[in-house]
Amino acid sequence: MARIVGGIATSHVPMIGSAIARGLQNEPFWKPFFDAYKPVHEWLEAVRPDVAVLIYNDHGLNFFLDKMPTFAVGAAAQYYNGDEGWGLPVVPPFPGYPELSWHVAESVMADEFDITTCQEMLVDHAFTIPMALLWPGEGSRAIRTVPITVNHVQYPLPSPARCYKFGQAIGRAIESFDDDLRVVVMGTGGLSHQLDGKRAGFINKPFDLMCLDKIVGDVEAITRLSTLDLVRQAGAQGVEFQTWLVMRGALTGEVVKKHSSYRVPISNTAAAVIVLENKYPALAEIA
Amino acid sequence: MARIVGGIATSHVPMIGSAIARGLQNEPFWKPFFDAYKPVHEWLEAVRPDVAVLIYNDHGLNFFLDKMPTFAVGAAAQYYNGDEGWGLPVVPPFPGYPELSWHVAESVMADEFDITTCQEMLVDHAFTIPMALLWPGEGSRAIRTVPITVNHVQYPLPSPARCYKFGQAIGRAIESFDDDLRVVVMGTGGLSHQLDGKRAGFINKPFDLMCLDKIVGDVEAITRLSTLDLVRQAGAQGVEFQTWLVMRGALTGEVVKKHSSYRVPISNTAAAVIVLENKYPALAEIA
Amino acid sequence: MAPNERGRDEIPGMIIFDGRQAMKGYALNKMCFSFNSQENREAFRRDEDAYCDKFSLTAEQRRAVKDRNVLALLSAGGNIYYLAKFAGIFGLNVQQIGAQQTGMSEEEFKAMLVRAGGQ
Amino acid sequence: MAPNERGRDEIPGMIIFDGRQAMKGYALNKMCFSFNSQENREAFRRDEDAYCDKFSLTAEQRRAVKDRNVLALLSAGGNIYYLAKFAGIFGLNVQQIGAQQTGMSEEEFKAMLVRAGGQ
Ligand SMILES: [Fe+3]
Ligand SMILES: [Fe+3]
Repeated sequence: MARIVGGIATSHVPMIGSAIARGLQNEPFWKPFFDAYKPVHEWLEAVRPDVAVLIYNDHGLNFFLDKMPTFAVGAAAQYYNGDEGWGLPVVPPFPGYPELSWHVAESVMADEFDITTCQEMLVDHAFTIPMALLWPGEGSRAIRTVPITVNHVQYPLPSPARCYKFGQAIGRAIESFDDDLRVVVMGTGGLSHQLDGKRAGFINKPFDLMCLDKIVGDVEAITRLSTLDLVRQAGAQGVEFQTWLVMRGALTGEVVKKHSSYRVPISNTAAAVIVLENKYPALAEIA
Repeated sequence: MARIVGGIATSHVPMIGSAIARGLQNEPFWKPFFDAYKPVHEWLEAVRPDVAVLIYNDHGLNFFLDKMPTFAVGAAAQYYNGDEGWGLPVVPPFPGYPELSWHVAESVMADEFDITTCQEMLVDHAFTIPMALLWPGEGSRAIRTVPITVNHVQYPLPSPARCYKFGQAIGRAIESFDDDLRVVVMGTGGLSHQLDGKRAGFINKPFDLMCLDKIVGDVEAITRLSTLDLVRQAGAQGVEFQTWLVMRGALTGEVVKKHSSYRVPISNTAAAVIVLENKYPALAEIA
Repeated sequence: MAPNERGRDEIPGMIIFDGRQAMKGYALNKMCFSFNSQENREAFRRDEDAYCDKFSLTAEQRRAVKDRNVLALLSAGGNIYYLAKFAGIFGLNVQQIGAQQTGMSEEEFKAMLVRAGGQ
Repeated sequence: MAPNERGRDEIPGMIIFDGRQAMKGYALNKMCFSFNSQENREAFRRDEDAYCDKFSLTAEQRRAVKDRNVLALLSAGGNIYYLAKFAGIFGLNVQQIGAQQTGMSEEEFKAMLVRAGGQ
């Protein structure tokens, strides 16, 4: 049976992608940021996941307003990156795991989530940058992936509570997959930031720190909020925190925080990363 | 406030479309079939709907497997028909009602249905033929429409129970729309038929007659079934009956059957039409 | 296995188009979906092999396409809704497709449907 | 009004991109979405007016496009995720876009972000 070894959430700011593309990881501005991922690499080496189920929001690469799904599940053998229009270099494709994708699709549909399935899906920076951060270099193509998107472009968006429940359904789906696999669940985006309007540049550090705290042991404090509460508190693009809620929903009730880091600003954004481990007595058994 | 005046479900067999295109309505084979729609026209003249919310399944015109939504809500000002590849003439576009579409989208999302919104949407024969049957000639462009699709192409499909609940959410959505409107809800497809495999040509008249009966006063007898039960009993394409369940869900608990007709075969299909009226004391008030 | 998947292989004479078929048939279905366009139907008619190359069909799919064999197309992962567009190129209607799949003549197939109406 | 719609107009300095904006902005957003392709970005650069014609932009949208005015583009129904692709044509990054919208210099805008981190 598949086991979820834990969850990771990380920001996916495009500027991180260009820093990687230009090899700036050791420049004074960037070094502390990239160093914060070293404990994540160590954790990943310890838990050795076979698959990453990666929840993110598409920023207008794969989806347009003609067909805008609330939740979409990728079901392809390969996921290609594409030109997003503002200069980030296109990276090579990532291997998928269509059998697991279809199992997740079947299972969450049985749980009454009305997903869109995608047998082709271009993955944007919100997928590729977290992959590059967690598995620098070749490593990010040695792990198989299931990309899952949450709509943050066109309102109505799903509520934080619905996102969390979707995560719970994904968790049940993964853990009922027959193959012996170690799965890491990822959420990407956030924390507080706003790109559009006179409110551009909005950041809310106290709210972010509250979220980083509550996501560990009191997630209902956040799922109680409405989408609009999130916009108010975290900025228009701060709603990306919903991908963190999906990730968190996929974990068991109790988790251990293994690592977290918070840094403001990276580009316009409060950047953060967190590693949560499922409290599994079973983890040792599949070691 | 908008009021649902009732619901209509009808088959959408392509051959009906070519009969209309070729003007065969009075030919011996077709006359009884088309005559069965006269009571429907009379009912429509009596209730005078302003809007049709039309639930159907796309047959590979608007959606492909790269982005296959479980439930999609059209939100365009115009809906164009398109070439489906096997010879049905392309008909002129239908006027939409984007304000109502967005209201439905907001409302069903608040009820935890994870829809896909479509600001462009090609409507196929499952939309155009029922429109032509109900409003022959120019009439079908005098009424505004909200097309809503249910996936019947790629499994997992939604269950009959989920479809019925989706209909209930659509009903609540319509009835909470601020404008004074009379709305007819339509479901299109079915009844029993199967196009693919050695089982092609499968028809189950007793099951169809049961459905035509139970949809009026005992819909739970059908929503209890699984999707696979529907396939077994009604054939692979008989699952289109799910669009009838969405329509029925949008009506109030109690309905009156105003008309129904059943005819086998039209092409490979058991063709049927039914008119259900909501038991509204309020109907007279908005007359 | 999710509860909704149980029993899918147990209905005789048909294949449920789920993920297993989808994985097998994507190239074929993508080609057939392209036949919504007149231009593409003509391109196929002009040079069938080149058109199949463009979509990287498997050997099994090419064979089934060449043979216009609906059952073989289905077992190679084809979905009936997209295959209908392929059949449209040859002007085949659903009765003719039904007859081919059931091994009946078109008249026999139609007669079977008429009998079903008289149950 | 559905419960999730309440209060959307009450957050100062921003527009929630819901159906109202979507209805207004479809042509503009469709044009901006097309800028995912290098070829289309070049076509726009070559003949801006012809490119706007192709997507039937409204007069308000054309004005905002001509002025590279992000606030005006937003109020004409533009969605920030698609507008970012338009901004990409001119090599504008999100700080420069932020500075333009808030009426700050780029340095002032960046300093504001740094201050937010020290809260
Ligand atoms: Fe983002
Ligand atoms: Fe149909």
